[in-house]
Order: sequence, then C-alpha cells, then structure tokens
Amino acid sequence: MFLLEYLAKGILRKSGISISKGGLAEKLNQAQNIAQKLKFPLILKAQVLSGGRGKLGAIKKADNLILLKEEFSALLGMKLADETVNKILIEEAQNILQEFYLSIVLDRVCAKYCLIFSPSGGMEIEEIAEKFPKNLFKVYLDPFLGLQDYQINQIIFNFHLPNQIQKPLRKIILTLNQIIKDYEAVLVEINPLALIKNGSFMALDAKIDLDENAFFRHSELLKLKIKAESDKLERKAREKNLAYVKLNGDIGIIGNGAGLVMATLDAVNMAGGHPANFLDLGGGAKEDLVKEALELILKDRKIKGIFFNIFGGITRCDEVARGIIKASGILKMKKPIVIRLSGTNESLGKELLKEAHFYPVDTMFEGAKKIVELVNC
Amino acid sequence: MFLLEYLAKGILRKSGISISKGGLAEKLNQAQNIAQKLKFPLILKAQVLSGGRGKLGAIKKADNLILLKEEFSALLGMKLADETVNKILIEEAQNILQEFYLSIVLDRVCAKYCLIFSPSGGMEIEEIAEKFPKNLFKVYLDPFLGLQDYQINQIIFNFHLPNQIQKPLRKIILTLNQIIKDYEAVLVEINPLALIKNGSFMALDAKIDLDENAFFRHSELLKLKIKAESDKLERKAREKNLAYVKLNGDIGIIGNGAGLVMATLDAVNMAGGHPANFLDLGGGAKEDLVKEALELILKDRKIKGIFFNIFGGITRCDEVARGIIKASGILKMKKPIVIRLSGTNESLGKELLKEAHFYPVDTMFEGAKKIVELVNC
Amino acid sequence: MGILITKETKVLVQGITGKEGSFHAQSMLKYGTKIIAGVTPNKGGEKIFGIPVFNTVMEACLFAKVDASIIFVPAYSALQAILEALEREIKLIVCITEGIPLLDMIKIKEKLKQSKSILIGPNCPGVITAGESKIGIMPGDIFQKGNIGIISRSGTLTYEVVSLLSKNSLGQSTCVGIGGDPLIGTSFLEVIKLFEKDSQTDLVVLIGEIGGTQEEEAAEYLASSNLKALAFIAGATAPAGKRMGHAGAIISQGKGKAESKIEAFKRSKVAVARNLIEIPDLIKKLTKN
Amino acid sequence: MGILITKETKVLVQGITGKEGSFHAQSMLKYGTKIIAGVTPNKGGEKIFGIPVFNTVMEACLFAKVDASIIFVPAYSALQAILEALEREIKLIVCITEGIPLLDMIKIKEKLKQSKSILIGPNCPGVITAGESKIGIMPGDIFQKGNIGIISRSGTLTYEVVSLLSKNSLGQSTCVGIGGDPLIGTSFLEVIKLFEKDSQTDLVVLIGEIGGTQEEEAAEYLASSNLKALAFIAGATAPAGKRMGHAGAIISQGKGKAESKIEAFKRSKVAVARNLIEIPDLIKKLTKN
Repeated sequence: MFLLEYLAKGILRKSGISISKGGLAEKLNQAQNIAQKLKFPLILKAQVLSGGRGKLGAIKKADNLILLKEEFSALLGMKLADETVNKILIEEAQNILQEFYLSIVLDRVCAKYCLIFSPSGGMEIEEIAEKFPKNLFKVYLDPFLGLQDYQINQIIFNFHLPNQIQKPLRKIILTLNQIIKDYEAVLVEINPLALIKNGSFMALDAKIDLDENAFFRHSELLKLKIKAESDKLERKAREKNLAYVKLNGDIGIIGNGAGLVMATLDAVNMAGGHPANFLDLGGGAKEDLVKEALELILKDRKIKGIFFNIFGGITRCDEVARGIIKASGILKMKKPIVIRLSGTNESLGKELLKEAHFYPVDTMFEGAKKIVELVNC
Repeated sequence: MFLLEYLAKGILRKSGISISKGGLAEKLNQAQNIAQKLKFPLILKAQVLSGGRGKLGAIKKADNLILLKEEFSALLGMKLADETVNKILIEEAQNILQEFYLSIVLDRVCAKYCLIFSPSGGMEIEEIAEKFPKNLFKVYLDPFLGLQDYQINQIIFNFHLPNQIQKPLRKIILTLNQIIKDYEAVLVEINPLALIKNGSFMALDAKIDLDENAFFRHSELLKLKIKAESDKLERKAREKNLAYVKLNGDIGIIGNGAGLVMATLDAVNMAGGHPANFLDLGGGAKEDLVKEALELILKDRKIKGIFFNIFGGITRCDEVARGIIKASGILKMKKPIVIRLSGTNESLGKELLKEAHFYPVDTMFEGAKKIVELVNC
Repeated sequence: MGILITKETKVLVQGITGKEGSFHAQSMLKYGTKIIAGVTPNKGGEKIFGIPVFNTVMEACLFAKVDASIIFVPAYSALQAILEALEREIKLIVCITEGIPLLDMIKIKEKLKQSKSILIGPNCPGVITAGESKIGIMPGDIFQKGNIGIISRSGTLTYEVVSLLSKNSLGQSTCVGIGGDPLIGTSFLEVIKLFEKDSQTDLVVLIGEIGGTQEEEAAEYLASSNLKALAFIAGATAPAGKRMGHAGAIISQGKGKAESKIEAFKRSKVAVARNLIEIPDLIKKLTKN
Repeated sequence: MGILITKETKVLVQGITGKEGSFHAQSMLKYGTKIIAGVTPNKGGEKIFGIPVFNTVMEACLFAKVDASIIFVPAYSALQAILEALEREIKLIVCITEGIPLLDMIKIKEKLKQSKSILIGPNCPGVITAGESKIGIMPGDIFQKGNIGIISRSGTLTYEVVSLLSKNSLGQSTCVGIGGDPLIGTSFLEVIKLFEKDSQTDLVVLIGEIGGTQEEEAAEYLASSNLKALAFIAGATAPAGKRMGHAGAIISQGKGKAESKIEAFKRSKVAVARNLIEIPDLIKKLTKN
C-alpha cells in the first residue's frame, strides 16, 4: 500500500528524519491558516500517488498569500491520471546545496532488500540509472543479518563523501532501515534527500509502500490504511477487505481471483465496453461478502450494469449465489446484471440462482459480450 | 560468567517467571529478619557455583526460627570445593506436583542454541540423560530464525502435556528464549521447573551463564559481573579485566595466554609445587596492567613466591619488563620472583630487566623448578 | 507421467481439520490423491475421513513416509507451517494460504535455498497431474488427461483456461499454479525446466499477469529451449500504479506491463494469445508441426 | 609446501593503521609475507610501509587480487570485518581479534557454511608456513623450515612448543593457531584433513586444552587416518567449573577434562605428551619408523 507524501513524511519525522515545516490543507481557509505560521516562499504539493508531479504541474511555488490562494485554488480538484487532487501539502521552501537519492526497496527477483544511493537526486531513479549509471550504488541486504555498517562504508567511500556529512547520512540510512523493519515496508524512498544550508539533511519528498499482508502484526497501521485511500469507495472496500480499484468506465466488474478479474476487464474492453472498477472477492468469499461487494460497487453512480464472473476453486458457487440472492433487494433496480458461475459447487449455485430468477451465462466471453450489449442499448 | 542462584533468579523474576518468596542473607540477623516476613517451612540454600548442592549438604530446611538459626549458622562459612559459603538464600518451601527440566544452552559443536526439556526434572541433566533418555527432548534453534512455535509444539505434544499447562509452559519457554537474547546468555537453566499446587509453574533453581565478551553491548550487566564474583580478589581482577582464578596453593602464577598459563600450572604441579592462582594477562598487555597484575596476586597472603612466565606474540617483552620494574617497589619484599621472558622484543625486555637487577630464566621448566625450590627452602 | 506428483505421491495435509482444509482434503481424496495423514495441533489422535490426524508434522512423518504436504493454515501461522515441513525435509510443499507477509516469505526463500525441498505457492491453487493426483484446490472435474502442461500465476484464470482446453479435447499433463504473490517459492522458469524433462508434456501454456519480471525471465530461457510454449498475460488494460487484487499484480514505475511481457515472448518466438478464446486454436496449430 | 599459505599468497591487512595492525604488518613484511594492501576506513589513499591503504575491503579487492586477509580490528567491529571479507569471497580469513561475542560468532559460522572461505580464529595467533609466509602475530624467528605440522588452540603455548622443536632441529611445515574461543572458524579436525593431503608434513603436533570436544573429535578421526600425530593437552591440573582465561577453557558439568581428551587420543593410538619437554623426543621416536 503506497502512502501519500504527507503520510510518508509523517513516518520519517516520527523516526527522526528532518522534513520541511508545513501542513496539509483540503480547503483554502486551512491553507491560509497554515501559510500564516510559515515563512514564504512556500511550496504547494498535490497529494496524489502518481509520479512526476513536477512535470504534471502538480507542484507549485508561492511567494506570498495572494499567490498561495491562486495556486491552491488551481491545484484543488485537478485531475491527474486516475486521481483527483483533494489534499495539498504546504511546506516552506528550502535552500538546497545538493540533492541525493536514497531508498531501500524489496527486490522481487532475489527476495532481498536493496539499498540504493545516488549523489544525483531529484530526478526519478530510472532517469538517474539512464543518465548517470555510475552515480548509482546498490547494496543487497542479507535476509537474516540485514544492513551492515561495512555496506554503509561502501556507499560513503565509493562517492568520497566528505567527513562532515558521513555521520548524518549514516544516521539517516540506519533510520530508513529501521522504518523498513518497524513498518514491514516494501519501499522507503527519499528523493530528493537534500543537503541544506547548515550542512544537515532534509527529506524533501518521500515514498513509502507498506506490506498490507503484515498489518496483523501492526495494528497501528490499520488506521493509516484507511487514511491512505483517496477514493471513498476504495476506502470502504478496504474496510471490508475487498480488493477494489476505481476505473473510469460504466460496467461494474466483480470476480474472484486477481488474474480472472484482470482477464475480465481485458475481455470487457475487447468487447467494446468500459469497466467502472476492478473488484476481486479473493479466495473463499462467503455470501455476506458477496452481498457487500455488490452493494459497494452500486454506490458508484456511473455504473450502468454489472458483470459478475466467478470460477470457483476455494470459492464455492453456492455461497456466491446466496450472496447475490441476498443482495437482490437492491439489485431489483433497472440496472442489468450478467452472472457467470463455474467451478466448485457450480450446479448447486446455478440451481439456487435459477430459483431466484437469475439466469447465468456459461463463459466469460459470452458474459462480456452480453453486458456490453445490455449497457449500450 | 556463571551467576549465583539468587542473581539468576533475579533475572527470571524480572522477566516474569515466578520464583519463591525469599531473600539473601550474609549474617544471622539478616536471615532472621527475612524469615519473619515468610511462611515456614523455609529452605536455606548456600550460594555457591558448585553443582550438586543437595548431595553436599548445602541445602537445608527449617520448620521454625530456632531451626533456621541452627541451620544458617551451620551453612555459613562451609567449604565446598574451592568455594566458601558467605551468602545464603532463604526461601519459602513449595508443594510440588511435578518437577520439570528446562534449559536453553549454546551447543559448541554445531554453533547453535539447543532447547532441552524433560518432564523428569530435579536431578542433574546428565542423570536424566542416563536414567530416562526417552524423557529428554532437544530442539536446535536456527541461528537466524531462532526458536519457532512449531518447535514448542513438538515438545508439548511429544510428552502429551495436558491442555492447562501448555499455555503457561509455552510462555516460560518464550521467556527463557528472550532472556538468552536480551542478556546474550550462553546458558539459562531452570531445574527444577516445578508445577505447584494451583497449576502454575515456579522456578525453584536457576543457572545462568553470560557471555562476558558481549558485555560491551550490555552496560547494565557490568555491575552483575562484579557482584557475581564470590572471591574478593577475583572481583578486583574482573574490574581490571584480568583473567584470575583463585586456587589453593602458595605459588603465584602470571602468564600470557590461557594455554600457556594452564601449562605453567601443570608444570609447577609436576615440579612438586602448588599454584596459588591462575592469572592470564591476555594478549598485548601494557606495562600498567602488568604492574597491577603483580599487585593483585600479592594481595593473596598465602603467596610465598611468584612465577612470571611470558612468551610474547602480540604481547611485547619490553612492555612486560617495564611493568615488572614499575612494580619493583612492592616486589622488594622477601618473596622470591622467577621471571621467564621469550618472544616478541625478547632481547629488549631482558636487557631492561637486567638493568633493574632481575635475572630471567630461559624456559618454563627451568622456571617451574626454580620457583618450587625457592618457595620450599 | 507429468511433473512433481503422481498417483503414488503420499500427501500430508497441514490444517486438515479447518474449514478449508477439510473441504479440500475430501475433494482431493475424491480425485484419488493418496492423503495419508493430517496435522492440527491439539487434534492428534482424531480421524477425519478415515485419515489419522497428528499434532505435529514430526509425529505425522514418524507415522509414515510423506512425499508432499499441502498447507491450509491461516496467513499468520503459514511461516510456522512451512518451516515445520522444511524441517522434516518434505520434498514438495504446496502452500494454498493467501496473505503471507513478505518478510515471512523472505525468510522462507532463504531457508529454501539451504534445503532440497520445493515450495509451490503461496497464494496458489496447487498442483494437479490430470487423472492421477491433485494437491490443491482446483475443481478436479474440469481436468482431462493429456499432453498440455500449464504454469499459472493466477488460480481462477487457470480454471478458465483448463475448462477451455478440456472442452476442446486438449488434455493436460500437469498443471502448476505457482501463485500470484510478489515472492513465491517456485517461479515460471523453474517449472519450465521441470516440464522440459517430461516426456508426456508436448506444450506448456504460461498464464502470466502484470507485475514483476518472471515472465520476461521465462521468455529469455525459452528462446533457446526445445519446449513448445504458448503465453497469455492478464492485465493488458489495467491502469499503472494500482495493485490489482494482490500485491503481485502491479505496474509500478513503468515496469511489469503486459506489453513488455508480451514483447519478451515474441522476441523469443513464443506464441502469445491476446484473448483466452484463441488458446485452443493456437495450441492445435503449434502441436500440428 | 605446507598448507593454507605459501610465499605467493597475497595478503590484505584489515585494521592496518591501528597499533597492533601496523606493528604486526611490519613484522609480517619482515618475514617475507606478500602484503599487498591494507584497510582502515577514512585512511584510504594513505600508505604505510609502502603499502596502499583503502577505506573498504571492496576497494582493496578492486585494486588487486587478494588471497587472504588478516584482521586486527577491535572485538566490537570484528563481525563487520569478517562479513566484509566474506562478501568479497576472500579464500582465507585470519582473525586475530580476541573477545568476539558468541552471538557474533554464531552468525559468522552460519555465513561460513554458505561460503567457500576458510576462517582461522578468532582469538588466535594466525598461520605461518615456515620460511615462506606468516599471516599472524607469532614471533617469526622461532620457526624453522621442516616437516612438522602444528595445530594449536593456544597462542603462547604454540610458541613454547615451536621454540622447543626448533632448538631440537625439528623444523616445521605449517603452524595453524585455530584459536581458543568456544566457537571458532576452523576446528582441529578440519586442519588435520588439510595436513593429510600435504606431502611436506610428516607428523602433526596437536596442542589442545580443556573445554569442548574438538580434541575428542580429532582423536576419533585420527584412529583411521595415516597421518602421524602427537597430542598435548594443557590444563590437566585446572579446577572444574572455572573458566581458565578465556571462554573456551572450562571443565563444566564434568565435560572437557584433560583426562577424557588424553584417553580419546590413546584409544585412537595417538601418542600423548604429558609434559611439553617430552615432545621433541617423542617426535624423534615417532618419525624414525
């Protein structure tokens, strides 16, 4: 789960890494209150997960209150890829002597964490890798021993970093490593890690990706989980442990298994339709969850129809059928639903559906075609 | 470093394991004060490191104050192997339903910790191994992953332990494991681990062995280190980081390197002498440490002569010579000293000694013979 | 023959008395799988469907030789279950459990390196050798004995493909669901190497999805392999930066896109199906030569 | 030839600018050891005795091929120094440092299992092949080239024995101080196996002491080996339950006694010297046949 910049910076600050003075605003008057406590010039940063905000115009500078008002109003409500800006971080601008890149990230290929450092920060890591490959230093952390002092030495001496920044940099690296452990993070990135006037470091941007599977060991992170979701429905889905992703179309999609749901999106797209969401029930969904999933996607007002696609393995078709029937009250609206049920307990599930006057289709392709027809007529 | 029972039990209690109510007495009036706050019958336990105290008569029971006085006076000052009893632990006696054995110990052969459990506690582990080999269960801890829940399950189900003791036992095992980690202990043993009336456990005896090399990471343990030494000179030696062991003879032995000092003891014994101590300067001793070592062993009044045996590798003979010369003030007593210097900077060291009118011998055997002659004449 | 498991494979079920464990144990028995023991702490001595239950894997392994274990325990105790099976050196460990923390998987991957065991999963439907043995949760009746091998990151998508194949009389040898998590015990490439040596398998269908670089790795290897293969990648229309369902399926920082995977297969001259429906025809074409 | 090191062995000194490191680096150079680089963080670029100093082992290994490293750092950073050398896959690592915590050694032992490197020590005098190269702290002038191999848990006791041998014209091939700690990188047995293959070594002197079971292990192996050996055990008169100098030498719970070790050697028909002075004569007797 990726955290928005202000949440990631909150974790850094709590762990002892300096960040700019500032505050989060969702409304103009909040922004003005925050600005009055800070020194101009200020930086306004749209809180969205999309990368390259600078290039997309989602980061602005304001030299006074008037400009602040102008820029804030321009940013609020801005659309960036799939996201809408509704939170803006306002911070004091900093004098930067040098920008560094620093991150610890889980490398899926070798199943080890990798510490990445570069004295050429401020641009995205891919850009550094391409433009200054020699300015990128990686050390892999032993799965059991973790980060070792000698590895930090390798970084420090590889770039001949001057004495007075060795100690503060070492401390920040150790702190990052501690955050990885304490929060079971998959990624902690500071970019740029800025050397500011007085010879000390400040994290000017931060990215943290947490492992949601580990939240049962970190009850304190559950709150963060809810907060992290910018979309209301996505937030609701998280509360119910459904994997929901909002998309821009009008056909609601529910299925079991990420692969199947993705393939369903692909199939609906190929049939000429536009999915409104991705919703994966996960494995072994019970009838109540099925009902809640249906209720959830119907809250998206843009939806004109629903395609329910199940191939049961650990999920049982009868449970799914019962859930759909339970939800039939709210379904008895004008919106069409296409159901496809295969796999474990298929015949029982189909029977139940037929008793309740739902008539399932036999294949995903059939279903995709049918829902597109129904929605477009 | 082995801890006396009362110190080991202090660590257990601090970690949440129950022990009997009681207190430590060095004098009779302390013992009486302690007894007044406790319920008779009481157990009196001599605080020495030697094993098999029960069989040696170093553990007594008292049913009333009169008997307490009697038994306490009998125990105090008692000699057990190389130790003299000067601390006695007084505790309430317990009703025991069953005695278990539980320990975690570092296995030198495989460089892993080993958890050992037996439902036949109360006797020494060697005796259990001999008499009830099937009642001994060992699990080895992965060096990096440490103790795992499934390993505790293996113990619990191997002995078909009833449900109501599974949970408390699991907790005690996990606590023991935590003590091993927190204190960097080489051994933590509870024997017997007694199941008492109300179905809960109590540690009736405890043995803890700490890794002194790790004390730099555990500054809080340094106090314990001093406290743990029963002999005053051994305590002093510890403060100065000298490896000193008190023995029963009259020839003071100083050397560098445990093997060499042990071989020196063996040589003096073979020559008919009786070493008063083992004192290893360690590697690379400087002149001040040499002087302090000499001062230290001279505090043992039984000493009739000193054999100083050095073969320098990392230790330099000139440093040793300078130390001896520095200490020559206190050495100018009637007690003879025999010095043997070989190895790194040998000629320089010998020259310095000769200038100060010390005349070193050439070999360990020569030296051993000479000191025995001098002391016995 | 197929790979990994046969009629004779002796199977242990860890978590056999739980809701999922018992349901699927029964289904596996029905398929013909030789389940010889189950494990649930504190249920030792009981029987379920005639199968003896033990408190620990150690006890079960003392009772009988175990070739493979299938794990149905909850995510928070999966690390324990896998370590317990590894300690007894069980050759094949299939972990169905979903939602295992990455940190636990890092530990497991490191211990796997030091062992001779193979872990399939977690978060996977398991392994089935059609008509012989099923160590997994897939609906057995959709499978047909034949010569097509299947390797898949997705459970339900596998069933979709298998039922398509069976309807087109394209039987299967072994189907391996490797699991959709970012860290898994056995990758595409490792299973491909097993299929290479299997005389019963004529062609392998690879069902991949967005995220990671496993498919690219497999593609590179297949360029110089004699194994016939056909690939399908789910998630061509998924948006970037969003996790699709589980942690594995995500296009992040421009990496893990369906297009890059499809390109990799094409570079290696591996056929790619753009639509599931094309799969049976493509297979027929490929196996004709 | 001897074992482990020759004239050609290229040596790195970790901690070369420290008091001990520089003193012994100079002494090794004098003996003829090929020291090609040293490491001390923040001293990179300097030179000491004409040897270039680097900040990290990585930099040193990029500068030149390193065959062996000798470590002089303090106990609290010895874990780092050994891991750093292991990372660069240096074949022979000699650790002089005394007082390394057992927990650190547990970690090191486990990493050693996964590597091809050999660690000698810690808390040891190092390795010397007489007349060729010294990677250690032993006084070089007491050694004489010859055919006696030496393995010892004790530093100073080794010098004692070596000087006795040299005075009796019994030259040495290689002398390995394995260190006196409870957990060490390489045991008696492992060094014995190296000597077995060395054509230059006619007989090996084993210098053991109380504590542990290494000597017993070695004795058992020697029962069926063709290697001639002679053993000496220090601490016959040491009391039980007391640590003699360092953590390794202790008779605890009746185990680790000198007598049990001596008995083990006798059972394996390995000659045992009760007194150091007997050693030269015993060797002459044993090598006559």
